[in-house]
Amino acid sequence: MINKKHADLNDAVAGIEDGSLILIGGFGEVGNPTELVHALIDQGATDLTIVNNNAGTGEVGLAALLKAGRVRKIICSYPRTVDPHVFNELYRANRIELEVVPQGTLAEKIRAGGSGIGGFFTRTTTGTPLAEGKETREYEGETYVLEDPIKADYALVKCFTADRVGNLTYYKTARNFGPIMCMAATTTIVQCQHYVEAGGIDPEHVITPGIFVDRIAVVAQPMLESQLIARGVSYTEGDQTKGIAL
Amino acid sequence: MINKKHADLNDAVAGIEDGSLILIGGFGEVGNPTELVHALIDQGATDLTIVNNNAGTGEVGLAALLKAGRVRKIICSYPRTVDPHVFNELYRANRIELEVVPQGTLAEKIRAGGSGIGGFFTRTTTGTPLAEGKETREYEGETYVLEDPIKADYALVKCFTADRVGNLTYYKTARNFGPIMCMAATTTIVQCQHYVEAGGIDPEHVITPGIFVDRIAVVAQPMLESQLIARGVSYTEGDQTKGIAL
Amino acid sequence: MTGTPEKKVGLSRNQMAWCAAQDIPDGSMVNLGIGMPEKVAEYLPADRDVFYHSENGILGFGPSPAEDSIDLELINAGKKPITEIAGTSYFHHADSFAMIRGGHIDICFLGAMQIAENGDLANWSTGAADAIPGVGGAMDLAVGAKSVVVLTDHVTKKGEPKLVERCTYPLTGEKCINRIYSNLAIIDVDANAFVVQALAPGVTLERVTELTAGQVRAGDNLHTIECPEL
Amino acid sequence: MTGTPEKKVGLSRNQMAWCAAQDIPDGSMVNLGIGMPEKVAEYLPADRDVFYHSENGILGFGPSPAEDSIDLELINAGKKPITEIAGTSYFHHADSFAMIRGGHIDICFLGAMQIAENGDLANWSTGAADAIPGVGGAMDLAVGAKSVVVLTDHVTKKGEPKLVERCTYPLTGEKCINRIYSNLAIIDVDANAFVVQALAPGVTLERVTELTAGQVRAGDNLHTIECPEL
Repeated sequence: MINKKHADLNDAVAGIEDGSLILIGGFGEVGNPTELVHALIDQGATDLTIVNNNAGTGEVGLAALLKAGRVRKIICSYPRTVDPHVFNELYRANRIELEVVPQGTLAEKIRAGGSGIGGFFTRTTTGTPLAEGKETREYEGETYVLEDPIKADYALVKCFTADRVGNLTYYKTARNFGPIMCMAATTTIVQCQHYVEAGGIDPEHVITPGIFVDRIAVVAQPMLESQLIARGVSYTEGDQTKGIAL
Repeated sequence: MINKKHADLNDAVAGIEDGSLILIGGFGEVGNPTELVHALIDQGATDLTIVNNNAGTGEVGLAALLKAGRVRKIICSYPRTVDPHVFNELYRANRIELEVVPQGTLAEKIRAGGSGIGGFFTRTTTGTPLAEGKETREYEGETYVLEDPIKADYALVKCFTADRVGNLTYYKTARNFGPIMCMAATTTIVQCQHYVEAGGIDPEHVITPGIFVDRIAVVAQPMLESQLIARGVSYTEGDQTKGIAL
Repeated sequence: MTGTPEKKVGLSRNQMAWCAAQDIPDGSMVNLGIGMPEKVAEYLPADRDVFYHSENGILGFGPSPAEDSIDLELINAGKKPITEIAGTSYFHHADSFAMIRGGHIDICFLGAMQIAENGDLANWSTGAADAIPGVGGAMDLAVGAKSVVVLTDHVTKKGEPKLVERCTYPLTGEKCINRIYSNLAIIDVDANAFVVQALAPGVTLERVTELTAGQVRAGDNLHTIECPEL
Repeated sequence: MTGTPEKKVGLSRNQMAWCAAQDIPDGSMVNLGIGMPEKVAEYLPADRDVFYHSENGILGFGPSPAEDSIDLELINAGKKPITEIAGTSYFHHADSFAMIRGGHIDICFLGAMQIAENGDLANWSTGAADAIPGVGGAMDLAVGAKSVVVLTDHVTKKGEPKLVERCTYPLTGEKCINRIYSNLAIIDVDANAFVVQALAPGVTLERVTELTAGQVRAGDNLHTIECPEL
């Protein structure tokens, strides 16, 4: 029987290899799979390339992963969000590589990766430094830039409700990158707030069909980064098992 | 106040110009906006290019539009569906142009057209006659073919529920091409089975956001082609107002 | 190779579908093509939990409904009525073919007119001048599914080989076929040969070779198919 | 052009937002950028039904909620809390930017560091060697929205022109700006000139020309802005 639910967060992130390319959902703090990222810190994989819209806040979630020295490169649209001091320090010390991609192109590259599209032309970045060195082509008198897809080893995504076969729904603007990141990874790992039996989500209301999901861990009361930061949390390896951050 | 609901089908299709490129939803008979197509026959636009997965059945809906001599060219993945005699006769008499596009490429071309993508590479058709003359490129050792987007003047789409501002839901496998066709037309015209006030569709359950929809006509009891054919209907101009096909 | 008409030998169409069904791993996402492949679901072993995908926009569906509970707007790619199951989801065509092209479908079953020893598939057109072309989703499935499997009679109604050195009909996809279930044998396509893994009862490797127009060799574990009467 | 610091003249920031709001047609789909553009919604005339789009995945939203009804997971692109209205819809990032790039957004309001007389926009980076780059959705909005409108002070804090002959900062988009609401004037960008359509009370065309580093000309119907105290 198909059953994608794993025993816990640690089980769900087991086996992530050093050097992996990992998509992490979220826009600002909304939709970030913070508990999965903490489990990834404990799991120990390093030399990672991370795709996220931002580059982490405070010293929790993605910022904590950066602080733990696990990230070689980050691909994002906007690293300067609320309190990005961990990223800033690593970047200024040349200890992390940064690739800035416009937000819509980032989304489209991920969607292309998940959809078997080899590359696509977009007007976005034409005439800007981000188009330098890229192939271009004219469509209807406008210059378009060729962009490659992003295909990942893993995706870490936060959803609202998941069923046994991996069908997902999201909560309001926390949907953001979740559905497309689920599509673009060899192994997609989600944390859900609510877990239901197959059939517990109306087939018309499924946002991510189960085919795009591999592993599910239940986090019934996920925390937002701002809530952790307000409690003074600075996540370091093993805190999760000590119950500090959860 | 935004109000996309039109008085009736005729009002909804008013102004469609000769020579237009029109997307028509549906897979087989499911999801076909048959009543809108009949209104288009009465409206009179001709020299049309039609995009639909198939090429019409019997002498109703799209087949009736073909029979009325209004279609210069059809772009589809599979013209040979149930009883395609109208298309077959026109095609054999060289009175209609046919462009066959694989179903997934057809969907992706429409999605690209609606998404501001200039062109995309796909492995589909590599090594086949449908790739002849098309530019190719290697990705990870595989050959991909460059495909252009489809941008349309009009889309005719059948949905289940529509609200005042154009948010839509669909019914089961009648969703098929609807959501992407709504995206890819300058003017998107939908027929809905149920019409509700704004807010009548849960924001999490909206499939097509209202931004992609321009005009709505209510057809509370739409007919499937097979039902019309079983009644012996062969639609000709003006039947609608005579109450024959509706 | 022979053009002589002969009595049908080997597996029945139901038995071919049964053989294919036995080899579907538990938990697979499976696209069933139109025609003979649709039979495969009927013979899926009870211990397998498999989700069927249909390219018109549904994942997870059950068999045809009873006559009195048909929903005409709930159909598969063969335009036949199907049913919802626990875990069904609906989606639009672009997402459906993202599943296919993006490599998310584990197995797809297709019919074939010709399969070449390098894995090329022809199944959409004879290339005849007066034929009305139509390809549907076959080209997307051929390149996209992780494993592309053909169910086919080994020879045409006229007795001509369908397994050939090079396809003469227009291609559906290049080097895309992984496995063939014919009425004579179960055959893997391995770069440049048809590798016979199992033979229908009463069928010899020599007979398969005779009825095949490309390179044939025996698999390491060549055996006879054990299959119920169907 | 002058570098002399002077008392703030012309419109207040609230008045600039008010002016921009008066010109939004009924029924528009509007993307409000982060910062000053967020103020525009506050001054929308009561007779206009406008849907706001935020690129993080929502169409149709209302103002900030009361402190006690904030939902931290319902935010706009500026990461500020917003509210649902009748007709709200949610969607993922690829669909959200399909709306933007696909030309479905009628108007977007952006901030600017420099605007060139040909419509080029620079608003994401000074190009300084030690700056940490970050672009967000601005480049997509610049190419995608049907009308791209800038709200900006006419000169920098140091008194340097922001409306220039050619941008010296790295571009956000080429020839993309249609209109500018500055504290001094409402200006259309017409191929190769800044066309002044309306002047803030007490501001002359000569003064605008002086504080602009590109071609300036008067529109056919140049008039003085009538705007409430805000």
